[in-house]
Amino acid sequence: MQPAVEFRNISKAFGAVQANADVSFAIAKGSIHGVIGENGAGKSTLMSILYGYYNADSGQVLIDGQPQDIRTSHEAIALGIGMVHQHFMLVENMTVLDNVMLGNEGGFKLAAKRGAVEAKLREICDRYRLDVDPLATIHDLSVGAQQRVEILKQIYRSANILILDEPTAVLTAQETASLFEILRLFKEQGKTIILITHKLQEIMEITDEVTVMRAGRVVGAVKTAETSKEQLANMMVGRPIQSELPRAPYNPGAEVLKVSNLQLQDANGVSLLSDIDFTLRAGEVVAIAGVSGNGQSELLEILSGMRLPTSGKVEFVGKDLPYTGRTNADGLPAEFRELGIGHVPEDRLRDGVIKDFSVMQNTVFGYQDKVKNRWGLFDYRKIAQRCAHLMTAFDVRPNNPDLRIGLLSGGNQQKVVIAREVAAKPKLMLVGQPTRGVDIGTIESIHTQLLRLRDEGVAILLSSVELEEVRALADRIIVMSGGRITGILPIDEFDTTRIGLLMGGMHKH
Amino acid sequence: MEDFQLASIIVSTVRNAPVLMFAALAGLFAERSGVVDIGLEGKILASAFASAAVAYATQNPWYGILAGMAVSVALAMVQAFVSITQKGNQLVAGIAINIAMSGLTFVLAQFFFQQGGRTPDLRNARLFDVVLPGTAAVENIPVIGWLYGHLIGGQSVLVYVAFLLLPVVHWVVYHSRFGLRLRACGENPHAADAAGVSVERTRYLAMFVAGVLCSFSGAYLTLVQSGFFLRDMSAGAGYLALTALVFGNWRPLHTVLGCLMFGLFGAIQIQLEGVDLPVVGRLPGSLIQAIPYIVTVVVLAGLMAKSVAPKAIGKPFVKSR
Amino acid sequence: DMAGAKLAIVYDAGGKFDKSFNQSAAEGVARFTKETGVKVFEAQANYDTQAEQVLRALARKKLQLIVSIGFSQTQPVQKIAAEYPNVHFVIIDGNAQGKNVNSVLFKEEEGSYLVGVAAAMASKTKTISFVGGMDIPLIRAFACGYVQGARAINPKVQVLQNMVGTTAAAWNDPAKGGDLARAQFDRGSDVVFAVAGGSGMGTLQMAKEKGKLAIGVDSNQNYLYPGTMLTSMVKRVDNAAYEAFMKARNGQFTSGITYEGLKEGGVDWVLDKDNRMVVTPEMEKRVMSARADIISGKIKVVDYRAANSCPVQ
Amino acid sequence: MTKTELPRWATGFVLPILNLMSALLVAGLVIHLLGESPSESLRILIDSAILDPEGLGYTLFYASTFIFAGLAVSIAMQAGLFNIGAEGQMYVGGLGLTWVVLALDAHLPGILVIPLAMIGAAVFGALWAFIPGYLQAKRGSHVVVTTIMFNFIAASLMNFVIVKYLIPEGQQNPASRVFADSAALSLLNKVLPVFGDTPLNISFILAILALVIYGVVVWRSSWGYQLRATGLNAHAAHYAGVKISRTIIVTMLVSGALAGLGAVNSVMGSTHYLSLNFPAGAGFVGIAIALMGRQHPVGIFLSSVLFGALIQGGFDLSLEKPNIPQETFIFIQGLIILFCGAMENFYAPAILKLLNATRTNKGI
Ligand SMILES: Nc1ncnc2c1ncn2[C@@H]1O[C@H](COP(=O)(O)OP(=O)(O)OP(=O)(O)O)[C@@H](O)[C@H]1O
Ligand SMILES: Nc1ncnc2c1ncn2[C@@H]1O[C@H](COP(=O)(O)OP(=O)(O)OP(=O)(O)O)[C@@H](O)[C@H]1O
Ligand SMILES: [Mg+2]
Ligand SMILES: [Mg+2]
Repeated sequence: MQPAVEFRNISKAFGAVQANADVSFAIAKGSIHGVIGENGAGKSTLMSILYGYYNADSGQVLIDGQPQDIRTSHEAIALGIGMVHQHFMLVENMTVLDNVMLGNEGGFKLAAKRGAVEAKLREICDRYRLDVDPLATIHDLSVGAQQRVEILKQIYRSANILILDEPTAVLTAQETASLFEILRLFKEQGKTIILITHKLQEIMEITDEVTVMRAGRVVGAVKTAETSKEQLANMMVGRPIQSELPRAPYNPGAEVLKVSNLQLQDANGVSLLSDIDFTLRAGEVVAIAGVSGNGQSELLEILSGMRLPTSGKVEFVGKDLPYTGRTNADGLPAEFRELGIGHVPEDRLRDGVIKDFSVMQNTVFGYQDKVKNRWGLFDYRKIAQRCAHLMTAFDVRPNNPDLRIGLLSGGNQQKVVIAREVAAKPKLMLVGQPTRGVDIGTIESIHTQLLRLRDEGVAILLSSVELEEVRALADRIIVMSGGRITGILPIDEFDTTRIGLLMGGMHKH
Repeated sequence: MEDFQLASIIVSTVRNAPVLMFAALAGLFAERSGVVDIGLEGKILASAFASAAVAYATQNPWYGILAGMAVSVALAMVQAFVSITQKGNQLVAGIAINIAMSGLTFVLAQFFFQQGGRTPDLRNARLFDVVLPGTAAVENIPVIGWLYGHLIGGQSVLVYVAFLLLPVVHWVVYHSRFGLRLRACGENPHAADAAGVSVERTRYLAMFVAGVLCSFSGAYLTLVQSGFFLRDMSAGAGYLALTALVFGNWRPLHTVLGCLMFGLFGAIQIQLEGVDLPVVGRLPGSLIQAIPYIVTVVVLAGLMAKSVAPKAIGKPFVKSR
Repeated sequence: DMAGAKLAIVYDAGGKFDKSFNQSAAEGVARFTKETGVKVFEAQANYDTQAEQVLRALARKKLQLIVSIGFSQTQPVQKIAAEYPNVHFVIIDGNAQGKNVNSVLFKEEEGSYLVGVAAAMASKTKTISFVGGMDIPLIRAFACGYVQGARAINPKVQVLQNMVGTTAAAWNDPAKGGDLARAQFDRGSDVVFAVAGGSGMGTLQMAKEKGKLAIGVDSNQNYLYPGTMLTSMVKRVDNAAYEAFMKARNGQFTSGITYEGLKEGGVDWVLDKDNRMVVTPEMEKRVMSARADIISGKIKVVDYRAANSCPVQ
Repeated sequence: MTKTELPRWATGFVLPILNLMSALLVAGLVIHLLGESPSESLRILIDSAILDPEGLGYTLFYASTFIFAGLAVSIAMQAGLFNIGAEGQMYVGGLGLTWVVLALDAHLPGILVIPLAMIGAAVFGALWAFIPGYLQAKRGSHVVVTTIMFNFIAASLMNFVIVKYLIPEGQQNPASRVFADSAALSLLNKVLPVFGDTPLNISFILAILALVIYGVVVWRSSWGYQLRATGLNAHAAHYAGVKISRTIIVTMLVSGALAGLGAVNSVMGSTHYLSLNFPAGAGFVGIAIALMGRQHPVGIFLSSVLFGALIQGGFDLSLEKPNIPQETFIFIQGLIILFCGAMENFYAPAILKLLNATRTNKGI
């Protein structure tokens, strides 16, 4: 049988970066094909070429055995190709319905078709058990729901070849499970699916075949049934990955953080956080588990000074954090940083870095007042030296301080952020989703750094939707649901089902 | 007497607004597609000149309108080429066009007509006001006569076009395929692109529409309002239109209301000059001139919700991180 | 180029073809050149600094006489004249000091008085109006003379006044000029006096459209809309420029201030074939007698600029 | 391997030159249509704006004002604010300056009056920018719109103040009285007589100084860093502890102050009195300069000089060739902004091709 998709000698360069080099492989019709590789290996680029978003410098794409010159997404769509991008491609201020119709309106008058499309969407949602309201506006939807809209779009367009670029990075376990249900259904219908993910577990669970990429090239292709997680990891990173990281015995020190009765309401009086009480001690990692959107982000934002609580008290090394008497949080993060609170924000591109600054400039981001001399000026030589040092210590690739950080892969951007926050020697480190979209090699290195920090006596408050990550790092676990703490348990009591229940809102007894 | 002045204010408002309305709605298309159109001023001026020059040469205002349209569209396409194809800075492109047209219209007018950058009087080549049938019959009936003969009737064709444009634009923007694509390209061009919409094509089309609409603004200035072209006669109308657009949050109805507000305050200001007001007494004329602008600032600062621009506005669509 | 020229004229930002007093001056130059065959070098200065620059460049060429048009050149003329005492300067419409400077000032208030008389007599509603370009003393002087004339006919006559704007654009906004006139007509005015450069063109046109009367300014604008042009208040800048060059040619340059009023023929009203039909014999009689009284000194028209105020509103 | 990006010398030097040439080519076409010789016109232009020392003096004189205007727009742009109000801020700055001079020039020596007047200009300019800045920071009103409005309001206000309070009795010209000599800035021709009788004055030196300070502050200082961070990503800047509202307000104050200082050159350096509409569009030229000069000190300097040269050269050309009115140069300014500022990469693909071709020919 003809392969559904075949890449022949695809090469693509961005400036000096060779994103794809002579890539060739085929994807069987009606199969689920995994593509894995480190950050920056060129997976997304390759898929973008297939989808007509980028044009290859050389090489050929064949669809159903026919060479195709796909120059725009329009042409890809016409060939039955659909793509769910790593970053959602949705117009935020439009409804689901309009997003689905966009590019596929079926006539100049929208009204003529709107009703029919809406009915069809409801039917699809029923059939695939997708919980999406076609008339909801995108920016009101949770990340998981937005993901479902992307899928909905593809189903509606009856794409035959579906590309999913890290679809599970932002999903909960349940959401991932139901996504996989749908993918299996697709497969049954004879559709071809290409799945990019950093989670080897998922590869093992659902794919038929896997292609491994490194530095723009294909470095391996195996049948899933004939391989193992360890072997894949080895192929990806070029070395074995430690499954269990070494850590010193749990030996917490003095209390660093004491959160009492913290409340947060939004401008409309809707409660986002209620009755948050917990403590955190030096040398311990407390992980907040929970489905995203249950108040974790807001909690970290309050503790880092980016946002004011409505009421409540936070003691940091014995002193109250200065929330009271303020009308806004302007400049508060700087004060908190000064006190010794480091913060790795969960959305690095929105908060953590300035895309258009160089790596070097980003290594002083947030600490700009610390590196100036008495004239208020920067000593760039010193900053460069420090940056070079950090980049080596945290293995940031490529090791070029003058590169625009936007050009780095997500994992490497994350390493820069962590390096910067660690270098400031905080007493308390707030870490939001540290490994979202990050490859396993990098996850290992980030986890190692965080554990070393813990062992040095830093208190770490981590929020993560990955239970794997929580298990690997935490000493204690806080579960949040609906803006409340539904349970606090020590790591020895880690139990996926119980945590799942707590995450679902089952209150502590 | 009081009523009479109110009538005068209303008529002034209705007659002043079209210049801004055409331009603001033109800007709405451009900006909704993601292209900042600070070049409205230049397009108004250029089409005003072209309309006047051609209307004079042919003694036919309709040819004038066509010429204005051609020139305005040509400029819009230059802007589009720079902003979309060349991915250049859209503000620079717009400002360049404004400056270039301020110079070029003068030079050409001077070259062709030797009247100091002015075209000759159009006289009969102007667009005259439409007199509705039966105006004379109702003329003497109070209120109705005025309403029928001087507000609803007695306006130029272009005034009707301007007001009819509002529902049309509203429909196109919110209820047509083009409008959907337009809004998507201005909000998230990457999403539009991924959905198979050509961002470039949509933006070019939007700029084309902007060029056409903007030309009416220029034509209105010369063919309806003044009857000749004079250097720099757009006198900031393009910038005011842009303000109305921001004021109206890039929505057709609100934008048009913004234009009417400018027209209204202009009209009120005329009536205030030389009148003794309670409390403040007689305001000096030059300060009265500032009233519409002060009101705009106050309204923007106080009453209006924050206006939110289309997210992708001003950014060239580049497929890159 | 300026080779061999001994005489020069510098227009202000309005430019030689402004349909207003620069153009009028240019006509004077043309007449002078035609009659004498002597060339006059022409230049234009768009800002104050440029005025200095061009005056200095000309003065350095040891010209005999430089005529500057417009009050905006007042200070530059004064400054450059002091630097080049051997060159003669004439400033028209401005008052500059210097032993080698002749300032020509018009008594706009006298001409305006006459058209004010005509307007008040022509008005049936006893409401007349005034459209000015920018709120500056010169324009106020026109307005003030106009009101004085009108009130002399009927102390109860109401005079509506509007200015087009506060920037240079105020002289180039015919749409606004027309709109102001329309609002004034709506408020009862039936005669409007437009002193607003290019913007005034809109005013005159609106009067024609609405069938009201309008009064032109600076040059004779009656021909524009015969039938609705009541008259024009002319300001003979052309004569002033012509005479300045003529005197220079004859070696009769005199420094100090020259006032150009009705008596000197510097300002006047116009009665010609284009407005004959709207000017009644009685109107003509009254205007002519006021004219004679001003010339004889029997009527003293107050100049707004003397104390920056007007005795009547 | 083929190159996909141009080397620095090409983007920094070759492209701008090619773009400038293109603009001049179009301009030449128009001049030809006007019936004059483009090459001769260009010669006159260059002669009188650059080669002739006195002309150069005028060019740099105009450039001094433009540099301040360009800096005012640039610094706001660095913080993501589009300040269209430099014109109004300069105008009102002129009032601050004049106010100080009129009050003090009879009593104090120049050495005191001049710096105080400069402060007056800066303070008034800053105040005029404060309200738009404040409204942007606290109320979210678009600074683009409010500064446009404030230009109009400034025009009304200045008209009112000048006509009502500043015109000396009996004067026609709506302008303040002439300042005492003590308040006149020193002309550079005192030290450099080659500039001849030009108003080029120490403002030029100040402008250069301002450029340097601007460069240092924006790229070397912590404040500049926060400013740029705010402009690029306000979310992230907040995370980094930047006080966004304060940064916006302070930036607008600085921007307004710079625009206000633009008044010093023309009012205190040349005319020595405050007149109606004295900025004559310099504030708007500042926008063009900031955009064309990419908000970089060197770029701002070069584009300011270019615009100064066009004004000076265009003026001389219009004297020699009455067929080419000064307005032609407004058109040419627009063309240059278009080609150099917005289509800067127009020739890049062609040059890249050329480079790659020669590279392969050489067998590299
Ligand atoms: N538009 C672009 N401009 C410049 N460089 C780019 C661009 N897109 C990708 N790159 C670079 O190309 C390389 C491959 O990137 P790509 O996004 O394909 O990697 P990936 O395998 O999808 O990584 P990740 O797992 O982080 O998503 C990286 O080095 C990246 O920095
Ligand atoms: N990729 C595109 N981007 C923007 N506009 C487009 C694109 N393709 C087509 N159009 C415009 O859409 C209209 C219809 O063209 P066409 O039928 O090819 O589109 P389509 O995507 O098939 O739409 P539909 O199937 O909804 O009718 C035309 O006005 C065309 O200019
Ligand atoms: Mg990727
Ligand atoms: Mg179709």
